[in-house]
Amino acid sequence: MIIRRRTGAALISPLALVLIACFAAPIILMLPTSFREYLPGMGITPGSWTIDNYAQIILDDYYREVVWRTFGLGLLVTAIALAIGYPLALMIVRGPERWRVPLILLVVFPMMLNLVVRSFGWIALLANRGLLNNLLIDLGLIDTPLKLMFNMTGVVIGLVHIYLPFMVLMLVAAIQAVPRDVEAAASTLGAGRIRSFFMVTLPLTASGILAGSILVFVLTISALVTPRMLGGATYRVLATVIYDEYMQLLNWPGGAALAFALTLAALVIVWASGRLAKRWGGMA
Amino acid sequence: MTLAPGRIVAIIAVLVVIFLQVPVIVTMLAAVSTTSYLTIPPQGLTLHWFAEVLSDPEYLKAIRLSLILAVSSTTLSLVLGVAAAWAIHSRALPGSEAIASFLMAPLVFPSVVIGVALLQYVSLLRLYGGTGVLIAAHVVITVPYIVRAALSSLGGVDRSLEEAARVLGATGFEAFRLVTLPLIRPGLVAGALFALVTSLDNVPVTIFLLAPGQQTLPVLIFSSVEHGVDPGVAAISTIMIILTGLILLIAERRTGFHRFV
Amino acid sequence: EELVIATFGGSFAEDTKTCHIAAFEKATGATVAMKVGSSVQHAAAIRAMGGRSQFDVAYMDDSLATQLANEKLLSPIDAAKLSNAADLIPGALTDGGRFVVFMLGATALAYNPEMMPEPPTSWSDLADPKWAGKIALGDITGTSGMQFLLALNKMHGGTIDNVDPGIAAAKALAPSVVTFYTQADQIVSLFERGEIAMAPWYPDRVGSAADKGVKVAVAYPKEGAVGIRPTLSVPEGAPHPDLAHKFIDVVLSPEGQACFAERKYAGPVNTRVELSDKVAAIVPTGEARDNLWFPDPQAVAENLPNWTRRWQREVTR
Amino acid sequence: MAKLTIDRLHKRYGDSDVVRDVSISVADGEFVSLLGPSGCGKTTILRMVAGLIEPSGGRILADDEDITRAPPHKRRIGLVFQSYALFPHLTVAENVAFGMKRQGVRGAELAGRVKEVLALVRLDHLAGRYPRQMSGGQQQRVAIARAVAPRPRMLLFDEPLSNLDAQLRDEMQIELKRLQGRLGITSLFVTHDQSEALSLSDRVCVLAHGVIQQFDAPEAIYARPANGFVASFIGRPNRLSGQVDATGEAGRVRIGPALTLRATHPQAPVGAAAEVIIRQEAIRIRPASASPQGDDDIPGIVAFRSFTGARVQYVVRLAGDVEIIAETSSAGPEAGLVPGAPVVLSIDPGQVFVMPAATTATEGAP
Amino acid sequence: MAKLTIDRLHKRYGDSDVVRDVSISVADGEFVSLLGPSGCGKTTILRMVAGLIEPSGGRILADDEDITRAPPHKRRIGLVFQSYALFPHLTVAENVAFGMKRQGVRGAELAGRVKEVLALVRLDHLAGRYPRQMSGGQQQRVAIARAVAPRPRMLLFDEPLSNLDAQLRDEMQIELKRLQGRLGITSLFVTHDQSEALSLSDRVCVLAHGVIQQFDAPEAIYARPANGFVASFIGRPNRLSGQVDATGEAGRVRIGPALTLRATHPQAPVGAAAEVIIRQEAIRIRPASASPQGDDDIPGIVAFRSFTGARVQYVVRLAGDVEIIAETSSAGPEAGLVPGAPVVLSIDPGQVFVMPAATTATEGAP
Ligand SMILES: Nc1ncnc2c1ncn2[C@@H]1O[C@H](COP(=O)(O)OP(=O)(O)OP(=O)(O)O)[C@@H](O)[C@H]1O
Ligand SMILES: Nc1ncnc2c1ncn2[C@@H]1O[C@H](COP(=O)(O)OP(=O)(O)OP(=O)(O)O)[C@@H](O)[C@H]1O
Ligand SMILES: [Mg+2]
Ligand SMILES: [Mg+2]
Repeated sequence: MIIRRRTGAALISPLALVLIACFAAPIILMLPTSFREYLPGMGITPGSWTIDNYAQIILDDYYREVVWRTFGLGLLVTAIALAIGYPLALMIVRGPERWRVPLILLVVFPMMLNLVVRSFGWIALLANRGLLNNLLIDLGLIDTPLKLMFNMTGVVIGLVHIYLPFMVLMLVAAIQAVPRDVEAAASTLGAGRIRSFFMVTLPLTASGILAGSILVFVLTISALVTPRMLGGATYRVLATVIYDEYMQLLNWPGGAALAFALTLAALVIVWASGRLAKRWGGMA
Repeated sequence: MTLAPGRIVAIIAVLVVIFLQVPVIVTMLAAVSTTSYLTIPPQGLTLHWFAEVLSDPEYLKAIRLSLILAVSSTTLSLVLGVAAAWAIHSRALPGSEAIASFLMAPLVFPSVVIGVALLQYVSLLRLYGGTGVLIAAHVVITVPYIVRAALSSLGGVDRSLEEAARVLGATGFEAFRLVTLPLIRPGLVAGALFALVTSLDNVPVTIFLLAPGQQTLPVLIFSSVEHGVDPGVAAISTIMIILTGLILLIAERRTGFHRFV
Repeated sequence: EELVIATFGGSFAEDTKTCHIAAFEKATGATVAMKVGSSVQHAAAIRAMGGRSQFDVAYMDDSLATQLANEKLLSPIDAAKLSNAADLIPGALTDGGRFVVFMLGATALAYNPEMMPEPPTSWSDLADPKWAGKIALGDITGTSGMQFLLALNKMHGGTIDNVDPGIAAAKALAPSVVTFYTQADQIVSLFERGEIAMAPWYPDRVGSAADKGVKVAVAYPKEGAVGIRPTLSVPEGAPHPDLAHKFIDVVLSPEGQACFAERKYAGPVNTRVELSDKVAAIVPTGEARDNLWFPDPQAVAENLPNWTRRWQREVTR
Repeated sequence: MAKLTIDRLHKRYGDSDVVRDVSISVADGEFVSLLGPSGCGKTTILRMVAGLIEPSGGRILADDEDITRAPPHKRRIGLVFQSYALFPHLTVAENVAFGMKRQGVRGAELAGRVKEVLALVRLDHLAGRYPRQMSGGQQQRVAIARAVAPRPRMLLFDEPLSNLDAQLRDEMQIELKRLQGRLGITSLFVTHDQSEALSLSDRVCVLAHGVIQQFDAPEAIYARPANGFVASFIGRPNRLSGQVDATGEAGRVRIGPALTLRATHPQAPVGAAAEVIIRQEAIRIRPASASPQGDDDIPGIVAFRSFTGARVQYVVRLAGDVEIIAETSSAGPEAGLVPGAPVVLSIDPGQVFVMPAATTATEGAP
Repeated sequence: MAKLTIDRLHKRYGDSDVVRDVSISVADGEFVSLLGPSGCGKTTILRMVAGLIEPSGGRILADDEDITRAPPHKRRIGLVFQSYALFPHLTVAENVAFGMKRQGVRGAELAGRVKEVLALVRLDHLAGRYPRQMSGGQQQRVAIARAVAPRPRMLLFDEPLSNLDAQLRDEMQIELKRLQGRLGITSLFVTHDQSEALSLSDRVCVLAHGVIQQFDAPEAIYARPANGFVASFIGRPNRLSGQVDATGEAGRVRIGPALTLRATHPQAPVGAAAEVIIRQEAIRIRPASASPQGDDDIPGIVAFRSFTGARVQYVVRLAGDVEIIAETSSAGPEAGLVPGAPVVLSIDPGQVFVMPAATTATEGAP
């Protein structure tokens, strides 16, 4: 009753129009392309239709590997960001008052670092002769440099660094919403600090965890620049494969098919995890 | 006192904050190197690169366009996104859930493909690139953050507050503006931050839609690294970070967003 | 009037301004707007604009240009409008062609002169166990990677239709490779930190990097470097085709070529250009130029997806 | 200021009817209370009148103008929310000023009226505070001030005094009543506290399960409950099960094997199972020794004593282990009885309500 | 189960002392209430005992074991929160089971005890619901059940019945008292409802501004208030300003120009300005015509009548325009007086509390 259906439609339609005109329409124009055949050197063959572009995603074991790797990477980065972001968020909300603003600023700062420049920073730090390896070798902790760059490790470090602030800010909001008295209640009922964290705080922040995780997951599986720069040629993910198909090979039909498949899969995962988390948080 | 995070949490938090700062520090160090290529640790100490960048009209132009794009698309996204989020939140429409999840699509869809598709589309419409198209494209890629942030902060606002305003004689819009909006503002700050960062960092969509002669900062950096980077890019990043820090401090003073972010 | 050129970024754009645009603007009174990007981005954009190009002139690799030419997205170059056409080296402009080669580059061997006082002489030096773990290769998504694969292939007796020997040789090299670089500047930092001794790379980039103080030099392998022919073209539907031809003519002029060679270490395609010694040591001239091998762009365009697929599956997996 | 007519108002959620054809008319300047167990639809009715919930049926008229579909901000009706619903980002004064500003009141007049209304609820010294800096009782008073300030033509109160302590509550009741009398604002008042409802209201409307049970003056409700529900809901009742032995003026009802009570006009036929409702305050208790036993005196033993300040409650065990609660003034001579003491009870037969067994559920839907 | 000793407990926030050197000792199995105006420090004391706030000074002993610094989960003290603090992600049964599970109770025993405790608070039929699906009163009962279930050695209640309606509240009071008696759990009970405090407690501790005013048995508190604050806080007082005319057994106090009251043992010297506190229920009201006037009868006129069900309140105007409130049973013959009727009041001089003018602030810190 607070707003009527007509008002609701009026409110949502500007955004809907923008999205339909500037996102849905161009993307739908691409949809037929994904069912076309691509002849290298000659271009997209007009007239003929095929589902090969989609079929190969499932049939070709290289694509399958990339798909699994991408989603695995998404899960891994999300899990790490959550695992190390939660304590930080907890510290921001529950730590000493005077730390709050500095901590938040320190979380936000790195977001402003240009992606490309940031990647160079990581290369300087993590390469075989980078600062870290040099330090470890000088300290005599290792003999041969650790391979931290141009492989999964590099990509994970880079992506966690980029998306951690997103996760932390979402978690801060969620933890803030947990009533202190509810945690206090757990402790008067005999739950120690750790137990009351796992039995009360964590479930009560489920929706925040979910929101942050979805965001990080979605951003990770569609990340392009960082995997390209820090993963090198040997660690390809869907976004880089799509980029290569589109840009290097001009194989738009194949690239478009991959893009649609990726989006569909991601949305399904997002939707499903939402249901799961709701159940966990007792909100079903 | 009893629920203060334990020592381990504090230690992890400090390590994580350090981890977050490492590339920032590296970049800042690289920006003062006297060498004409990026290197860490810096050799020598100079502010030459800052002067260089700040006197380079290309960079200034790119920064200007980037800021225009970021600010205008974030503002537009805020207006459109908050209105839509309000409608979704009020459940005034059928299928609100579906609409909300559809809004995530621009985040997942590979941005290169969005860029190419948009270019194809505007060419069909004979519009070509340019600031207007760029702003629209940036709205598309930033609005999901705003909608998410707005939806989650709206969820925390007591409905009866808006009702109270209505009963006190406020129209629906007044009630929103005077009561709901101030209450979700801190959440919107976080959403706007995400949007700004996304706009300021975007290459794949932007690069296809720039009109000839137009340049944004990330595209400029991206295309210059293909042909050799100098510490200038580090200098420009340092400038952006410091600028952001100042803006955030002011925003914090004005809205106290840290209480809610 | 405003001529739109889709060119490359960074110092390339700077040098284009100095060497070509200034002269062009002075000669015609028109202005030039640049759209910077990489070959692939320009190619994708031209494809996306589908014959309604907003670019007048596009800079692209020859294989991409060949591909787009096949798709009729580039319009034919009218040699009659180019006063310098006659002075060009053979192969730069074919009759009725849809693009013109404006410089010669190459994939040669870049090396660290401090680590290797003796310059490398052959592609096979990369396989020397002495340098295992100290070499980098380009990924196939970049020109140098693709060309190196073809060079290896040729050295091991393969043909453009059969790259099995090349793939096998690359696969054998893979374990000693620090990284398959995807961005030219990854290589700069690798050389700069002394992480690698040697990598297939472009002489012009080596020249620029060395100028900045990076410890790197170039050597032409005795098997012959692989030639790169960046092209200029006028996309279909370009708004100012005549001005575009005028611009191309400026780029091909002896002054334009010399200026670009001196600044950018671009191998000139105009036979009337005289080079300084410093530049001549880096760009493919004389014997090195004669030794250059140019794979057939048509064949490359047709086979690249296949090679990429095999490379990704067999070499870098 | 205005007459309110609620005409066959109905609200259904899914397939449950929460308010069923309720008709209430409130005269200009009248003060009417809605009384009923939790979940009986009180809040729902108020919210429909305020325009926050759309009725499923029926009409709402203010001064004969049909406002059933009018948007809330056009109704000029004040509402004090059960949960206060104060604006957390505004100070107390800004909260109070909110409604007046919407009416275009500005400057000195605004400041003056804010001050005046805050003085009314004793909060003028806290005008600059934010709601979160105030105790529950203080917040509740701000909510009242905010609703009253714009001088609406009608005021709806949803349990506005529930979080105040006894003294403040008494004071606020008197203030509210004075205010309402002075401004003559038609008022609809929801409370779960009967004595509040009875003392404040011109008329009381007792609801159960969304249906009006009785709508009458307070003393009529108390003295002549229309049905078992009202009888057992108003006052502090003893509820016993029994069987009717005789009807009419000299009715009798048997409770347990060994106890029979007189009850005028039982509402159930002879032999029927009945619910017997006797208010604690309708029972007089005396020490067994004190005075001669009358005909109707019922002997018993004090089982439990409870002191509540002004009153003392006794749980008295009667014949057949029937337990009944009686109360008396703590100032009187009967205040000092100890458990185990033999006592006699006398009960006015007119205050013994006998109803058929099924009609007296007191809890609404859970 | 355990003895609780609070020894010179102190809490300061910044530069305000919220609890000042409070010492309370609660015997094993005793039921003690904390009573006092809003903001006087009641919740703060409970939270310190539970271990949720660190005291600034003083000690807390459970059975002579010093628990001042023990973490809350080691104290075995149950707390019913003012705000319920139910676990929103757990069902009612899971909420109740939480504490028992921490003690290692499992399986059938757990289920049985959950059921038993829920039956106690009349919620066994809602075991599977989530807190948000329940009304305020139901949530409050879950909070009680959850605190009671693990059988702690002590129970702390922070206004546990404030959201229940009269009948449920009465029932729950009786249940709580029974439970506490049966299990013998030492209890500390905070309430703003005096009659609740007086009827439930073995002893009552009246606080103001963080300082104990009186700690005594309920009837002692009521009958012999230690100071003006207690006198005016307990019961429903009339508060008048006057001047002491005579002291001692035959004390007299003058109120306004034309009225003098008898008051045994005024606590102020002759001639001093005094606050005069007279409870409403200590005043007997009769129609002026009804009976012969006695010496101490005070004539007046009914100015206002208010019916609250069991009681009727009268505002009576006395000589010199002094207004005084008197109440009487609605069943008695004095219930029907109308405004304007001449009446006489008689007041027991022992119930007229006369205190020096300054000591009787009733509000705590705002
Ligand atoms: N949105 C809804 N959907 C379904 N049922 C509802 C809804 N809102 C209220 N109800 C039901 O309507 C009934 C009346 O609710 P209402 O809030 O009017 O009760 P109330 O009389 O104000 O009770 P209380 O004294 O507890 O405030 C309740 O049984 C409630 O469960
Ligand atoms: N964190 C705090 N900082 C400063 N003052 C506080 C803080 N917490 C409580 N107070 C003050 O301490 C005093 C006692 O608060 P407490 O909650 O104990 O009151 P209370 O007696 O429980 O009141 P109520 O009946 O309203 O619940 C109040 O005046 C309050 O303003
Ligand atoms: Mg209600
Ligand atoms: Mg309290």
